[in-house]
Amino acid sequence: MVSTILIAICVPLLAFAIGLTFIMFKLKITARVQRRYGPPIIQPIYNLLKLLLKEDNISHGVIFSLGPIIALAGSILAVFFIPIPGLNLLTGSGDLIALLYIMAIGSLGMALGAGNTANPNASIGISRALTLMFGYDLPLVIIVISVILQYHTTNLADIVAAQANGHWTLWTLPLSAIVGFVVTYGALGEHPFDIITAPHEVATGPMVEYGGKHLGFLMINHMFHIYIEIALFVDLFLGGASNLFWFYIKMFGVFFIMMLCDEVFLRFKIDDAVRFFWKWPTVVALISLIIVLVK
Amino acid sequence: MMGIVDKIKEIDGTKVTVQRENRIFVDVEKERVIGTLYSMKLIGFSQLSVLSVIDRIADNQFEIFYVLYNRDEKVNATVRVWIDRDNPVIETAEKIYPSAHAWEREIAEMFGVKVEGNEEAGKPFILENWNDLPPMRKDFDSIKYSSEHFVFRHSEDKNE
Amino acid sequence: MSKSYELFIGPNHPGIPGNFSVKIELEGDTVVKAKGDPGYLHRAFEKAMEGRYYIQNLALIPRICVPEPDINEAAYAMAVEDLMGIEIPERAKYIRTIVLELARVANLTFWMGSFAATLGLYTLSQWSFGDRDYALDLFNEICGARVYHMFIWPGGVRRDLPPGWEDRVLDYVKYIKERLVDYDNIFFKNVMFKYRTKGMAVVTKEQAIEWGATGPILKAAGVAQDVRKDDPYAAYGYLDFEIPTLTDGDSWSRAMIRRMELDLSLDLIEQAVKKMPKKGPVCAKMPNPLKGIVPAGETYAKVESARGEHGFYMVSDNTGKPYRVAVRGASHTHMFTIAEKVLIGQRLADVSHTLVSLDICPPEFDR
Amino acid sequence: MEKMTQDQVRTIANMLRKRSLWMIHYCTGCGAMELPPTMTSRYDMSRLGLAPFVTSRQADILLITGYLNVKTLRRVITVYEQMLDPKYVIGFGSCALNGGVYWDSYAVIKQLDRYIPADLYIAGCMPRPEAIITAFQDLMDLIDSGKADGYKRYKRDLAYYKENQRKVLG
Amino acid sequence: MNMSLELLLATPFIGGLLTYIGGKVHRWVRNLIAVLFSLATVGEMAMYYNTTFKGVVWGSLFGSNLVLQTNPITWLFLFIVTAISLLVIVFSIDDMKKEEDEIVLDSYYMQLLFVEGAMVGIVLAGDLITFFMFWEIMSWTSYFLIVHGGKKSMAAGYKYIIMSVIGAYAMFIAIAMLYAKTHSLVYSDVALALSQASPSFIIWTVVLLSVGFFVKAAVMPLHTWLPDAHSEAPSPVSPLLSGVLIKMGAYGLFIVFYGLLSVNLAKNIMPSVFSTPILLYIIQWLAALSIVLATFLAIMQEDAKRLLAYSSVSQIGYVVLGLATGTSLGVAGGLFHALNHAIFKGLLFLAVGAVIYRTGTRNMSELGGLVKKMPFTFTALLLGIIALAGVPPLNGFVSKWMIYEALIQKKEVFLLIMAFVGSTGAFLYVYRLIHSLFLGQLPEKYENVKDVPILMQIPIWILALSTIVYGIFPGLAMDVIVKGMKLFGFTPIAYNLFGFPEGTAMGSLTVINIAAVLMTAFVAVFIIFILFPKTRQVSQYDNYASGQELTPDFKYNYSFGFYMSFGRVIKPILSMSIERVYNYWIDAFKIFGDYYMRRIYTGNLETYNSYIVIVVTIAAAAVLLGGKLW
Repeated sequence: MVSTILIAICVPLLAFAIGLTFIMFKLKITARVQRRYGPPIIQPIYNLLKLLLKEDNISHGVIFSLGPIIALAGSILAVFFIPIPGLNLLTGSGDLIALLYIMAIGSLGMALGAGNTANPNASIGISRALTLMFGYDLPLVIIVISVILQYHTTNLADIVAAQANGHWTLWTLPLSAIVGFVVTYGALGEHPFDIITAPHEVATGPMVEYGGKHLGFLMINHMFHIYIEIALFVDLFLGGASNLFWFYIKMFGVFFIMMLCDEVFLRFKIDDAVRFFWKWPTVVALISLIIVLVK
Repeated sequence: MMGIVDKIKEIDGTKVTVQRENRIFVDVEKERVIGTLYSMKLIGFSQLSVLSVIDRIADNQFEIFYVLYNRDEKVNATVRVWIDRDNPVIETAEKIYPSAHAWEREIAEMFGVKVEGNEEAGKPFILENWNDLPPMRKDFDSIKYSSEHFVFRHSEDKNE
Repeated sequence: MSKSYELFIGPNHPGIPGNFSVKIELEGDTVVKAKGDPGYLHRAFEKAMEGRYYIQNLALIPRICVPEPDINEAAYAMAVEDLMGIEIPERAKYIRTIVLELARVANLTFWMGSFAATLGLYTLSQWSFGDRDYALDLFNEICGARVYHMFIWPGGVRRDLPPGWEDRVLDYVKYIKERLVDYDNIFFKNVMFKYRTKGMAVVTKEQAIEWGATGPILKAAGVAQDVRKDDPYAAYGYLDFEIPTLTDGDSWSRAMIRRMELDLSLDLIEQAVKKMPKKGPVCAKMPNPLKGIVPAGETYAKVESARGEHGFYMVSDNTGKPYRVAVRGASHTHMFTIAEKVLIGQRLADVSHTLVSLDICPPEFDR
Repeated sequence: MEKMTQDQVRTIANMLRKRSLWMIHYCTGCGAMELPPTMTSRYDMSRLGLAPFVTSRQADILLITGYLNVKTLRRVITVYEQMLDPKYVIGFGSCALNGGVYWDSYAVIKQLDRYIPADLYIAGCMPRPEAIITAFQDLMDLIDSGKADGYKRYKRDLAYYKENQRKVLG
Repeated sequence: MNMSLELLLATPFIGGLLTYIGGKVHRWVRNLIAVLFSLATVGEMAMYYNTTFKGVVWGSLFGSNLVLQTNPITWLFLFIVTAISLLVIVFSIDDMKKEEDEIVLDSYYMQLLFVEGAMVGIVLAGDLITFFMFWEIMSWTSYFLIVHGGKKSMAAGYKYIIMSVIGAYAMFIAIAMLYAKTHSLVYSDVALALSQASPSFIIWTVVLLSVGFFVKAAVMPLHTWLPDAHSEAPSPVSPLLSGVLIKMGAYGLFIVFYGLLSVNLAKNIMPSVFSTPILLYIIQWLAALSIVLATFLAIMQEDAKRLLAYSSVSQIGYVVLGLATGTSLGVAGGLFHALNHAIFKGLLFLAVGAVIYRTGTRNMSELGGLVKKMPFTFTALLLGIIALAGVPPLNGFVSKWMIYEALIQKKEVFLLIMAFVGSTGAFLYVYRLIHSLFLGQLPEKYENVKDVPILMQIPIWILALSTIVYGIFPGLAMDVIVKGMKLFGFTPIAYNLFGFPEGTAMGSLTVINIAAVLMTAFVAVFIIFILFPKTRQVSQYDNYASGQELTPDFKYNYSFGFYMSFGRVIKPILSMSIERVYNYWIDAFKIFGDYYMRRIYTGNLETYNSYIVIVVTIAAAAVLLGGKLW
């Protein structure tokens, strides 16, 4: 019982810490690519705590305040369904398909909160976020199905176990892994998929009215989001890991490549982004799926 | 070169002054200004560079000038027209030069010139909640207005 | 209730270049109406200049256009020289050319950064703002200020160049040329850049002429009109150059025209530094500036800014103060005549980059 | 005891606030021209934890970059009132201080701190990036020592500020 | 004891007549009778719930016995029918007050109860004649219900009834064929006869019956009546149509494929794809196309009820897709989704009806910001959309999960992809619905709107709570479904109260764990959230507008063309409308009529429908007489 409670507290904290370090590195990597020195390494902690300690917070209604809370609760829920080394957590209570839908709770919460601001920028941002989600969902489900068929199970823990001893999905299904990378990248909303918050178009979109502790909670949610997306990618394609260290190294490797891509792309328009996802990633994912089916 | 000056001279009611080889001034009567501008456009003055007003307060007149540019001859011509300062009304040139629209809004606001035919002239453009004389008129005293509305900072002022 | 809704782009919005506001009405994500709302930067320059001596006005004029102040100084100086009938020394002409072209390079690199940022590429804006800064260092050397130089004045330029400055200019030109390779790779040759800008915000040749466009908009539409060529001022008459043109008139063409103009400017700087007389006066003999009386008359002086034709219409009444100065900024026409029409039918995602692609500079029309 | 913990919290909060200052992306005047160099690769103000942010709700610092005409003043006040406490204002350049070269202009206000409380002024036209960075460091010191209390003054002397604002804006 | 089913069947009809008479006395008498009789129906249903009756003969026609029977599946559908009808009638009391003509209202309540009775009859029917009889009663009474909705509803109702009639003809022909063969239309006799019949005969009858059910279930390409009818019908009728009536089509399909024709038999007479008989496989594809295309269409709607109507087409696609898989898990999922869809779609239509009641419009671009004024309706609608989008832990998720797992087991990947895409698309349109109605800017004219009266709240909230109950305790419904499916020869699936253990599907699911962790996380985050400094409320005009001040005369609410960008992507798909195909045929028939038939018929829709009826009749007669067409 005590260990259950301990796990219940530690796992979200771990996810948060991993996400936080990634944000730290992100700022530094970005700065270096842009020929800058960059902020201090613990700048995100300052930012976060400063936001949480703002003396004044505004709200446009109950849903506005509940939005970040629902988003964060949804993200924490999703964390429990992703196996980490040594712990399978709740993977028995909901499988990969359930996880795909659990991951949507966070977006839904944020969408509700942003919608309540009565700000067109926020509404446009949400419209774009959902459209983008629809866009990358098609290749995502195809690769998820190909992985499921590859291992004949929808249980994420079993999928990780099946990749033990280096039989990573990356080697057995390279095409799916590539598409998975693109989809994860799109889900993280980095360039060229930062259409949702595009400051020059919609002034940070859904976050337009969020400030103070609300924005702080959204930032925490973003850290969880980074953890969830990349950990899922690592679990699906890089075979999870035997211990936390390797898990972190694998995740960081994926994230590092993504950050390098982030700095050299222009921004898509939203319909072009959907067209992109429905063109090459989908085709490649379908090829991979057919390979699995034939095999 | 002289060809273009001759062409302008052919337009009714124009008085042409050649300042430099590519700076020409054309004086017209108020009634003829739109017709002149139209003729000018026909002979190649296709670009309106500036449209503004000079407040000739000593003569109680407004001088409205249109700086035009002829791309082929590389000549700038300024069409000048004098109107009564007490009843400043001018016809719009936006049908001939679309860019005149915004300039006319500006002179309507800054000089109080009424522009007939331009729907937006007279609506607030650059200024907001302005309820004094049109500020670009010579009889508007900017310093007086400033000292009435704003408080100057003097060296002995302490930051409160 | 109508289907459309209203959205303010600016003044406090990253998508607007400067302190300015465009109120757009949208149906879904498509603009159905756009209306510029100027005046946020109105400082009453034209009024203020009427109340000051010619020499005092030197402090005001560079502040009319912030990204590229030197064109104001040049146009003002040319207007005064025209009224007074002064011919400036040869060396001053070349120095003016170098300064103006250097200012153009600074402006174009700045523009490049803003344009890339509106399209979502922040890396280029970080790079190009940093590289622009080295040009400001060169200005710093000749006049002690980074942004507002007050270097070009009636009669020539204010003082002679510091020793070795020409070489440092050439070094800078070389440096920028090296950097431009990187810029091209990351931005101008980027597939997505073409994808986002090709066919967007088209101003055709006929429209450009009818609406009174100047500068890169006109060049991108296929008309080679440039004051430097058509009505040469400073030392442009002595230099050898061609005006770049493209034909499509879209956002991409305008960006590429500016990219070509950057090359042209660098080339002109090199030419001017080479051809410049190494010695000689830099300023004509001028009357006592405090009593400087300018003969009565009217004149229109124009220069080519990075945005188009920039002109000063100056009226003098034989006193020490100008009777009336009217400033013609290229952005005036570009915003209120062209942008308001071009924005209609655009998508919200393109509004910001259309505005920057037309290079709207609010201080020019707010004044 | 309770007061002591409150003080400690405030000290810690001030320590954090000074390390993470978010600046609103609002170029009110021509002084904004020197901000891009300050923000970007050459001077890189993110070293100090400063970052540009878009909307009034997210930002901590409002930079009045230069002259402020009456039309902009109305927007600046709106933005300032929308910002969340604690918030700081930096008057930027001599125009914000006393009108600068626009001392006789009918459109430009002469004293920023009659309308919104300014915590700090930077002199010069326009201030160089070095000056801006120094000013930010000074502001940090002020925050650390709790002297950057413009937002408290605004609340306390609201009647005074509103009276002045009404006089200008009508 | 034997009288009980007949009583259950008769109660709504008697209630309907009494309501009409009661209306002549006073409107409250009428309302009371309506509520009491629908309550009585529910009560009777609850009294006999889960008891099995076999072959209660209540008359005979053409020598065939008219039989009523029940089994657990019947009770599932009876539960849906009676419960939703009761809630709709309660909701109607306040909602229909705006109708001034009391006579119209009298007949409205009568028709409501008649529709309920007809549907009870369909579900209870033990033979095809009873089934068809009540089917027709249902079609016609529901037609009269639809046309209560105002001027536009006349055309919508006309379209509905014409298409229903086509479906009914097809069914009638099939029934006639069967009768000619067996002379008894009791299900068991028919099933016996079919097992010995020739394959082509089986296929013809099954296809013709399916056409009838497809029209009612609005499976593409026979869905065109639904968006019009559902959106133009009065607010309380829409949930009845969408939640219950179209389920009759699904029920019919279930009876035909698993009652009359068993899967094994089907496999014997036709080739199989993915171990599914080809006929069922085609139906699966039609259902999957319904899911995707209707989702796309729903995303592009500007009218709240039309959006929900297209969403119904999409969701019934899941039901049919599940039913057509032929595996225990899939069929159970389909049946469960039928129940779930009735709950959440009923909820959504009622909640939107509540908004319409207060604001008088269902045009989404005119609404917005009502969350401050109608918080209870908002919360209920929120639960509804979460359930519809299939997000755990609400009920829509569980049934969709079952369908996905069934498809994965069968490796029908393309259908699975389509099902997934439809579900993600649902996020788009449900968010659009809640955003345009409740979030965003509150227009000034709705400043004084209040939440709806308690009598309208109660049905909404009963349904809202059901979404939670059936989401967290799927075992409640699975009890009935699994028990019933055993009777139809399916191997029972393993389940427990909270979900599905390992082995049922390729993964396992325990919804209560998800719900518990979510609630715990929510509470924990909430507590942390309120520990930090307080928030203060600001007005909706104190808002970021690039520094400008907002005033009430600005419309800054983004609600029209919410997914216009996405619309550009799917434009090529949307332009291929099935209605255009129909219209093309209408035109073709008109030209035919004009030039060759010398204007025998001059109408538009009726002309074409008459011809279709004639063609179908001739074709069927040919089959009936000749036995074979190919």
